[in-house]
Amino acid sequence: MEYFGEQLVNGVVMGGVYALIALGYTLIYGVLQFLNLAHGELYMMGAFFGFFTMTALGGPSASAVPVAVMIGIMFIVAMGGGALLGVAVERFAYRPLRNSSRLAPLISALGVSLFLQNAALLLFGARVRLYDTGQFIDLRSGISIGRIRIDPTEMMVVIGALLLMAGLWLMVNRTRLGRAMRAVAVDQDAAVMNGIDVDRTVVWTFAIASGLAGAAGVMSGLLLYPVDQYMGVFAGLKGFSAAVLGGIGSIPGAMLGGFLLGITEALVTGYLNPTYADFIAFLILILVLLIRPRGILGRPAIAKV
Amino acid sequence: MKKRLALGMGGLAAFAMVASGCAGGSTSTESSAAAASAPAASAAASAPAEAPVCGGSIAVMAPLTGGAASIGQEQLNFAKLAVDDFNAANSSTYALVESDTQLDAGQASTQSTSIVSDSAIIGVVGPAGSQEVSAVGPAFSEAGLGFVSASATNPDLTNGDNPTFFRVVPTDAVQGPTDAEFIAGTIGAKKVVVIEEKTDYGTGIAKSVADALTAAGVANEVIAVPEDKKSYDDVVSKVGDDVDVVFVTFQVAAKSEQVAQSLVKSGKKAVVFGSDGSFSGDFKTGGSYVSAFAPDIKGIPAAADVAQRFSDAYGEFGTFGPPVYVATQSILQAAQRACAAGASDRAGVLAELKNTNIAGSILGGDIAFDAMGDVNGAKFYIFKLDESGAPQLVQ
Amino acid sequence: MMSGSPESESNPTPALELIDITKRFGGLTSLDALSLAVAPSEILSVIGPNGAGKTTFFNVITGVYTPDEGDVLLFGESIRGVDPHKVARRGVARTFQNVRLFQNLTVRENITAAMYGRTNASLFDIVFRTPRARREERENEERVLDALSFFGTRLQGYRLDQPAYSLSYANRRRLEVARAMATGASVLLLDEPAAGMNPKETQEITEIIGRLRDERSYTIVVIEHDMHVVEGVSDRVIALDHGVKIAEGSFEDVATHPAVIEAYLGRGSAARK
Amino acid sequence: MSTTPEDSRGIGTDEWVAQHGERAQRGTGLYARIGEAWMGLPSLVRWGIPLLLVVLVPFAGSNDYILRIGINLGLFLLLALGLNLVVGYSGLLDLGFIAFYGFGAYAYAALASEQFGLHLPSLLAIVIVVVTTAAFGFTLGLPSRRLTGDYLAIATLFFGQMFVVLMVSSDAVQFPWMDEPMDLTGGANGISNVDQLSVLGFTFDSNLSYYLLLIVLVVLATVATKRIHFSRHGLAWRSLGEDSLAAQHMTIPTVRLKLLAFTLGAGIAGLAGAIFASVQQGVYPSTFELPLLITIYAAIILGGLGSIPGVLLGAAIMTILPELLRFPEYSNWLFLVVLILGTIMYLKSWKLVPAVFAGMIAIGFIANVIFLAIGVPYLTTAEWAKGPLAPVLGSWIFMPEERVLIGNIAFVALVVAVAWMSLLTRRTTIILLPFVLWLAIFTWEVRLMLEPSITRQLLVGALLVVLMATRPQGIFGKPRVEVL
Repeated sequence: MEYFGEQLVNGVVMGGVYALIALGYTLIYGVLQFLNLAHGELYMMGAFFGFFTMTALGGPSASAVPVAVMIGIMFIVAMGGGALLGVAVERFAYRPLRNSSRLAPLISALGVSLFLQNAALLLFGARVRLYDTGQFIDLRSGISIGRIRIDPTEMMVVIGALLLMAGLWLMVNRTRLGRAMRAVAVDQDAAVMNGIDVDRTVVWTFAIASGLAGAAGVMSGLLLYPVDQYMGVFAGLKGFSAAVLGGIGSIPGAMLGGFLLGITEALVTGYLNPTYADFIAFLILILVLLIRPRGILGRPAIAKV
Repeated sequence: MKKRLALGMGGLAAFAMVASGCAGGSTSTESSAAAASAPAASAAASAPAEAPVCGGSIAVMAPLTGGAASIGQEQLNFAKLAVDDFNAANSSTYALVESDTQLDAGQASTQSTSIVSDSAIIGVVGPAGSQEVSAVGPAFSEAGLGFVSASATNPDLTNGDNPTFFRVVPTDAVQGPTDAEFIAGTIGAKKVVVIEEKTDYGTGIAKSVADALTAAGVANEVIAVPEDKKSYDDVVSKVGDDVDVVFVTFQVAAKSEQVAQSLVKSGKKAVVFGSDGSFSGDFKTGGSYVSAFAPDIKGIPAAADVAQRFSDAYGEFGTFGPPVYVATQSILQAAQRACAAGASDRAGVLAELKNTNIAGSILGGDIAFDAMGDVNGAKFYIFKLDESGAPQLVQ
Repeated sequence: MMSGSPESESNPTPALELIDITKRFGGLTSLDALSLAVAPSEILSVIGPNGAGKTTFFNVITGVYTPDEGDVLLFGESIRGVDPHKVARRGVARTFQNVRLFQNLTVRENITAAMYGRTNASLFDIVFRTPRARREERENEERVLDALSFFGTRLQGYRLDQPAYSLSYANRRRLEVARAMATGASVLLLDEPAAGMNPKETQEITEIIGRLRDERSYTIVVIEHDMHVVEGVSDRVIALDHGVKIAEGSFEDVATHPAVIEAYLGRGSAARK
Repeated sequence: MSTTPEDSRGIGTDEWVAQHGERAQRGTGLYARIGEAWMGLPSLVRWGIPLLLVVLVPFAGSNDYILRIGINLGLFLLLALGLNLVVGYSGLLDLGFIAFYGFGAYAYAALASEQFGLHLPSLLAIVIVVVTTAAFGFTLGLPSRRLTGDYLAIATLFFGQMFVVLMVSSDAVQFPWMDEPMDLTGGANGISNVDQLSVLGFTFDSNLSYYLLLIVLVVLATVATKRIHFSRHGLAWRSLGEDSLAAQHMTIPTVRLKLLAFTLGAGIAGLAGAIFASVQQGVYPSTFELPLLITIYAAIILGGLGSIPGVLLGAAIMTILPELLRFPEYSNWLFLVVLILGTIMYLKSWKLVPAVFAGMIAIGFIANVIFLAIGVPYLTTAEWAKGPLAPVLGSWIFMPEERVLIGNIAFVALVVAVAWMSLLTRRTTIILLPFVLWLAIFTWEVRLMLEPSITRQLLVGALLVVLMATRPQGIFGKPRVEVL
């Protein structure tokens, strides 16, 4: 039972990271019905921004400011940088394609991914960077229940993910911007007629989603240490799977999907074989889609004849 | 109007031509990054007597972009350094040609035809992965083109199928037993977990270690993990409290560090033992072990200078780079000898490659190949990481 | 040139017959024990306020929905729960309320596509251009022109090779009818064929519907809001409200039926009180 | 019957509107005129000329590399034509397509190598491979009965991922009835020493033989696709891609046709996979990952979805361009030509073009003076520039000693400048253009030239974005209307 608890914690923690990435996918899909396949690259960039902020502040071991402040600044820089980059990508790669076929932005997104990965390679070099969280956070502190340990970074990831999700939910459901987003999601033309600036709403959507990706990048850096140019590819795939599993377009769905995916992986790793973790996770996804084609919390499509 | 149009077009085309011509020229002087200066090479090949300056192109096949770029870029930079050093010392004009394979055998196979078709190329450094070596083997042996890998360690590659293949690193068949013997003997482990990363590198070494451990009577369990796994907490949870050593076969040292930190965090007694892929500054948890096919090159007098200059120019490096320096050297020296003998074509270089003898290489010993293309007297060294993470030679 | 009422004709088997059809969506009963019969070469109009279940009625016939209770007979044979494409092959073709053409296919291709069920060339025939494939190609070509000739020159000439999306709205409606004809069906279900047309075009489509029956003996069921059309084409009219048939008979009978007036206006006026 | 439809035709506004699309497409200028002249030729000539050129390649001073690129292109074309049936026609976003290619390759390798000691005759092996791959495609197509659009895409994407995972990890499969785990796929090492094709005593053992084989196969596939395009099946596929519900009501058995598309597409991919395994004499799992899928999709979308010449051209671009960019001398050319042509196309004015380029040249010299004045250390011309223009080029492009650092700054500045410029009015953009052009060339020379492999990927990425932004429907694609 303790072993099960241990693996559950592992799964929930990794699920938090997936969920944060999934939120970005879901937000953009919810508003524009479009898969931003370059989202993983923004997460990668966020992780790098966080890393370089940390280095600029004196590195992991000799920080010029208190650790909490340093982490705060890392998050702010990564989220801000991610948001700016996301807005630029939207402006450049997606806006010209907003009314074209559904496949065009997909290819454009792949072009953006390729460009961002290699720009990172050019600018940052190929070397894998390490966050070295152990240098400034005592990983042996935190909560322990029997053998199950939850270290501070793990708590931070899970709580941070939940807070960001709650904030996002409130933003979408309780603010003017959120109303505008929902309006654009339903009908862009009608939104325009009701005085909503669609471009502005889309820009904000991208800014928020990409900011979340940046935050996820820093979190995964703190949690997992290594950061490289291609970390976005697989993380993006996982986040995207999580969003689909939960029901793409649904904010609680993204969260649920992320945690489910993380837990599935941890349990398959724990009880079966890690090589099959992805295989089984994907199998479950396909089965869920076959039973509920719009994901667990997704609303069924209304077929109008 | 039409006339102006034509004039404008003509002028621009001329500008484009001139500019790109000049720009093209600018690259070929960059001996490292640049394309081959083919005329020089063919001149050297056809008339060695009149042209005392030897030269030619050497292709570097490595994952320069894509998921393994951290390995490939390091390898490329070491090759650049080797060529620059050699040209400076011998006033030769050898140049490198980049060949990006992304660690994909399919791309490597296509690129092998490109390399074969470029007659200026007299030798190849790489490719990096064992499956890539299998994929390029047929084309290179048909063309009689020698290729020296600095990281392909699958023992099967030197079974005679690839007569023009050489490698400067020992195979898994050397590393596995060495590490297993140390784990069983010096560490005295009773129970070992082997984490096998599902890559051609990881699979080979894991199998060889596990077999050797079993032979030595040490209980062991192999846990296979996919290459793109991000978190290892769930794998570490599987490691029992009675396990003494976790042997890891990652290509990227940072992952070994992840496992080590995770073990520390969960308070398990097991220590991490990394295969040579983990020999890098990124793996630094005190008390861990790591094996390498060379003594730490920073501690070797012959290598200290190279290591220093590399760090100055390109920054930190790990385990896959330094052997490339030696691999490149072996081709350069072979080419130079072939050139002196008046046979600086592929056949000449290949013949001389077999006579390779680099005394006091930066890997610590002398480098020479046996009849199958494996490096002679291959030996593995084992390090223990001290509290600051610095490797201390223990065997 | 109105044909007699169906009852007077001595054809025992109706072209289309619904027996006690009930269709529910969750708690909502969209069709409630609906029974009706359409005689061959009859034009039946279905009217009713929005949400009366008219489109559901079409969807039940064409196999999009399987009714919860009751049966649908086509020339005496049940087509209940049969897949839409099989229903279409057995002779029921339809148009859609919100025109559903194959937008990026040309006019010619739109019509040829609908002949899938009438042709048999296999992929082998097509790739190797066997005599069968060539023969079918020629036949298709003739059928396309035949179906289009019904609409005059509007859809002919250069328009044949224009994508459907470039057509005017009225032409799209016409093309949809032509496409339905091309399936080889004998029963046409037209869902608001005159919606969005100007009076002149409405007049024209009314005539075309009449000619479809007179010249080609189609059995036609029309859903329509435009009472001019209903009056102009119908042999018989039924009125639906909340899935229940509230009136049936000639246009005059139904139009003046108190239940129908109430369904259209009553609740409105009641609300105003 | 007084008003015949002819009488009620009214004035020709309807016609004018209807022809608008055609007129807009027809276009004007040299490009369109060449296009029209080309389309005026008989189709045998139009298809024959490129075919002749392609056949002549190996006999006109070519080498194994060019043939190998040709082989890759041929395999790619087969894949693209197969995928076109599924995506271009039927509108089924099948992101697991590469799995069929991989499956075909692995199946062939299993049947014709030492892996299981089987060395089946090539024809038999290929038949088995195609049939099993087609069956696999049928199975994968089953979810398409329930899933549509993005959700089908996602489910198939996961299938594709599962395939790679399975291939990598099936090197030690423990069957309950066996004592030892069995190696099915060679794991990460793949299967090498796969037999080459051998048909009727002729062994395909050279790049030339495969090149010619693929030409034959691609021609056959193209002719077949062309015939299918306007046939009842082609139309049925295309209508279900347009509107599968309406298609159903038009006698089209959509489920069966979807499955048929999946099956046929998979069969073609399986054939391509088998040939690939035989060309390479080995199969390795890393080949069948996402990058290949991306390239194939880029090919069919870039050329214009559903258009046969578009598919062919798209595949050619995606195969040949990245290879050309491997050579610094070509990528240099391409960069400058694209830069200059792009500028001319943007300016659309013969007065502005010389002004802008003159400005660009002036800025170079000015920047050089400024850099010198503030004392940035630099490399001498002799150290980096060659050729007749070296002295001029040396004083036009300032080559700092810190190439990497300053080049990185220039790269970021360039990206920011281009992004920023897209927000400005045309007038301001034109004023800024000389500076940005100079910055682009400066960045290229100072930084990008140092890293040809990374630059290659950067250019491919940028090109995809730019091409999609300028022609979202693809090069040969017609503007389309989409109904969601």
